[in-house]
Amino acid sequence: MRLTLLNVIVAVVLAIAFAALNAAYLVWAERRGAARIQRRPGPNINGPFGLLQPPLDGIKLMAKQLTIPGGADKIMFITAPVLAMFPAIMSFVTIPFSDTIVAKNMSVGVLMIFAFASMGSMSLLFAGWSSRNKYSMMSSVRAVSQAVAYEIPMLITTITVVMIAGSTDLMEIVHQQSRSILHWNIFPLLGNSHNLLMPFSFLIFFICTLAETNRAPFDLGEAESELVAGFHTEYGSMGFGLFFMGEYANIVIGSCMTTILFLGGWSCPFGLFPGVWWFILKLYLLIATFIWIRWTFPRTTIYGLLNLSWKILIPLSLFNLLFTAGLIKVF
Amino acid sequence: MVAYFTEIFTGLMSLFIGMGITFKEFFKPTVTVSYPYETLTMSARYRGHIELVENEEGNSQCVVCGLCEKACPSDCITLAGEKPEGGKKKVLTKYMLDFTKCSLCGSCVESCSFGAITFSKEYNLASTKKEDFYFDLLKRLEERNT
Amino acid sequence: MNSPILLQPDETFILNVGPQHPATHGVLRVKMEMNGEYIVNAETVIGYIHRMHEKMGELKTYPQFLMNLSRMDYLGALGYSHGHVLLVEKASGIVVPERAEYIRAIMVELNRIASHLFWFGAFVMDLGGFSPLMYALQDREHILDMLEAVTGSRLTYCYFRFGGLYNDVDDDFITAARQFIPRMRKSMKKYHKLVTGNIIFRKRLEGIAPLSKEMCRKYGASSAVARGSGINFDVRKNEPYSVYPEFDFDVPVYHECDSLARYMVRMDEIEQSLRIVEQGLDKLPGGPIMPDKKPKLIKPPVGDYYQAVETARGSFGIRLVSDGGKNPYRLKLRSPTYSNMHLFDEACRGMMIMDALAFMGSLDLVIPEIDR
Amino acid sequence: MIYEKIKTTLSSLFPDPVPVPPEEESAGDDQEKKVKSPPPPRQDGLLEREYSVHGYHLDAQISPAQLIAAVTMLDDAEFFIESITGVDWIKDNQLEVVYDFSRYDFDLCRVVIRTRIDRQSPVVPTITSIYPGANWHERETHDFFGIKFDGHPNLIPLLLPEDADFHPLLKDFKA
Repeated sequence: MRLTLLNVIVAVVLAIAFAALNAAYLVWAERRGAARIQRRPGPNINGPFGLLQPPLDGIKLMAKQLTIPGGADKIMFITAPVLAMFPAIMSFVTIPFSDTIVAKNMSVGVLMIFAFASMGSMSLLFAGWSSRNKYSMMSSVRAVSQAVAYEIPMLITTITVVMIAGSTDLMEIVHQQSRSILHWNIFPLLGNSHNLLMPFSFLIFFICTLAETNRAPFDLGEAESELVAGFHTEYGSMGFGLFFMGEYANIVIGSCMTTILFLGGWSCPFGLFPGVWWFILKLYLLIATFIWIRWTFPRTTIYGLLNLSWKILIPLSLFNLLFTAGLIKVF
Repeated sequence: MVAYFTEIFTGLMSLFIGMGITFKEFFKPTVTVSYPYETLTMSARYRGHIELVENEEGNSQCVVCGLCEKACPSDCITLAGEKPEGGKKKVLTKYMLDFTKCSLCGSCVESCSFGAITFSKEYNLASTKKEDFYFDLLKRLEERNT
Repeated sequence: MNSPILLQPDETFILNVGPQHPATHGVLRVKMEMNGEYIVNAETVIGYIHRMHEKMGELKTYPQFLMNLSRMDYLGALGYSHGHVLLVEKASGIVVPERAEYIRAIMVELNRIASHLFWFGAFVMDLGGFSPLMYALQDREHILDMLEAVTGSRLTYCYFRFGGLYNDVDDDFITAARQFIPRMRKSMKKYHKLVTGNIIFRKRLEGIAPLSKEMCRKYGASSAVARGSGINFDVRKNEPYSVYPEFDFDVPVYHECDSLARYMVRMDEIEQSLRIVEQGLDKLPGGPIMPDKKPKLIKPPVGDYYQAVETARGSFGIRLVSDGGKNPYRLKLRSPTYSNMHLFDEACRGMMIMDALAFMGSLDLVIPEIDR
Repeated sequence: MIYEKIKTTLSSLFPDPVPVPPEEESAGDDQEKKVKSPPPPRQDGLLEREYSVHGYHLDAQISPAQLIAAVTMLDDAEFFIESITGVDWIKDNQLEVVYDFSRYDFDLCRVVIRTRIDRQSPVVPTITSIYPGANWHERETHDFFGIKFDGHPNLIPLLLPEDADFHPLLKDFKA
């Protein structure tokens, strides 16, 4: 694929549009889903099924005044929300939705996405630090220790997959899994993974995605019953809006990665109608699970969270890595 | 080591059980009433603010004994009456309820031995003005009759 | 989890939790001296919604004060009214018909279930789980509907009268209550599966905020706070009043002393209250709900009277000093959460803030009841 | 029986009991008898009360100086503190501080300790060193009656606003 200027512009616009639309309508989906779980109707007044709610909320947020608390670090305070949204959008560039729908495939796609993902915690740190609010400050400290703790098992699990695929190219990883459902990386023995522990890898990766995106039950950064609203306590208007959209964009990225690494990307489980649909289906099923989990569980504690990572996830994922390496060597 | 793995396993199972419950709830019908669009009828004993009871002629049954005024813990009730010329009983001329102070305890209704006041079923009582809650019950009675 | 190494007296900062904070469920303020996430020292500041009920008690006549009691604790209002009417009846020698006492006990227990359900939901919400609150509110709604159909109000009931009740229960109520019991038992199973068994929930509460028996005694704690610390103390059993001796029920006691124990006590209490309601409906005698002979004006003889009752929040005591007039000379309300909350300052030292707030939730606070 | 035990312990505070005819005590229910000449304020001493009428068993009126000793006795007998409050006996020109104690076990015994002080200089010793839970109760009593608890670590308004200089439960308080 030749990179032309038009190509780039279209890709960027599409990525932003996709991220923004997703963020807006995932809020709607989350509210509807939560409502159904709690046996209420949820937003249902504005438009059919309340579908006009997200644009109206957006207009409301944009119409509000952006206040900066006195004594706050102005530059950092303004940068933080942008930084929350920007890496998420950038990551979309390299995600392959299907054989043809990809803005720019890179041979180091995995690396690029992780590089951008780790920028996300920076925005939390910036926001918490610059707000000049003790709650925000505590929240950002938590967010950083959380990010450090969960990037390790996440990366180790990714390395396991990369080892099986023998490539860091996302396209290549999907192609390897596309022969049949049994070749998906999540399934052990028959396909390419040969590894009984792959379902656990999937679980570890999924848990890490939850933690990386600061979703319940790991939403310690914004633990509303303790830290009021955490790092975005002092943000109003679109500053808050960007954080909110960034969170959902990150969920989409995380789910995309899970789909690509473990669920065979756009490949169809039964060989029928291959195409982007399958990717979208898997993606939204994962996102629905995110929402489902959030409205089921209470929040963990910060030390429970770190214990989970350092005592359970990291040893297990390391063991998994060694085991897989051994299996690859043997077979 | 065994304990370590059993804890992980039981922990995971407990999470799946929880998710199973919310999954089941997801498909159950909603239980809420979307309030301004649909409303419930209040139960027979519902206590709204008080109201005067009318007799056959459409007048109040009140004999202006003032017991409700005395029974009220918060001094919400002010009433006045006068004897009409030739009449034997006092007739109510003013019955004001200061609903801002009323706590709906029902002491006034209980104290009335003539059945002249009762609870209304009104509960949509939002307003931005305090004056809206000084009810002239006699006027409300007349309005009801016309 | 409580590492004393981290607690250096310097390098601390003050964190103002409240008066408007999501975890305090009302206007309660805790000034916490923090070292990172650890609490070095805490000072609870109360009184933001103090209304001086005790002075109102002196200024109003006995019947006029009836409705104040339900304003103390808006979640378990009937328990407080029960204490007040029992006290005045005892002081002025009014004999209550048996039916009225039974109905009172049923109502109080239903109210206790409603209160515990709300606490359950709010407590899990404190820990970050939102859906259990909604499920708990659905069950609570059934109770409120039943109580509304009988008493006329949903939250701040004014139902008990000196000598009896405001009005009798009807068959609809009895059918509704009978239907409610099995439904509630089914819901309890759901809650235990969804919340009690949940590993995240257990990890957050197990071993958190241990309160020793001695500490409970020094602060005068009651309700689940005492019973979760292995103290078998329930005024309904220890100091039987009303018709409670007629009922067969257990007092759940847990010896773990942690937040989970307090949670378990309250959950078990819901089941015990269901048993009481069930037995009450079975045994409900006929007859009047008000005594035949009742003094027109309530004027307890000169003296000093005390009555304790077990409300949803613990041992509620009410002291009346009468000078023989139609107003009380002095009316003291001993609210249980006042003593329970007092523990917090000492107990939360060295805890992490999230554990401390979970602990605060496990105390079952209702701020108007503390502030009176 | 804890009741007998605590009765003997508490009566040790009153080496020479005031000769009070017991019948009159139970009939008149102390303090005030309507009209006539107001009876003198109650003398210090230990009274047994009818539980079914009054709701408590023992009623000890002591002097402020004996307070610590009496409360220590109750602490040793594993009583918990129920509440502390005051009563304004304006006719006697006295303030009364009432301490309620009870026990956690089934051997029921409610003890009321009361002490009377002069209305002009209301000072009693604090019992926070024995019962830390008395802290808020004493602060509350200080708020409402202006009774000073000598030695209290933090005697600032608790329920009233922090700048409150009035004591609403005094009988001569006018809002």
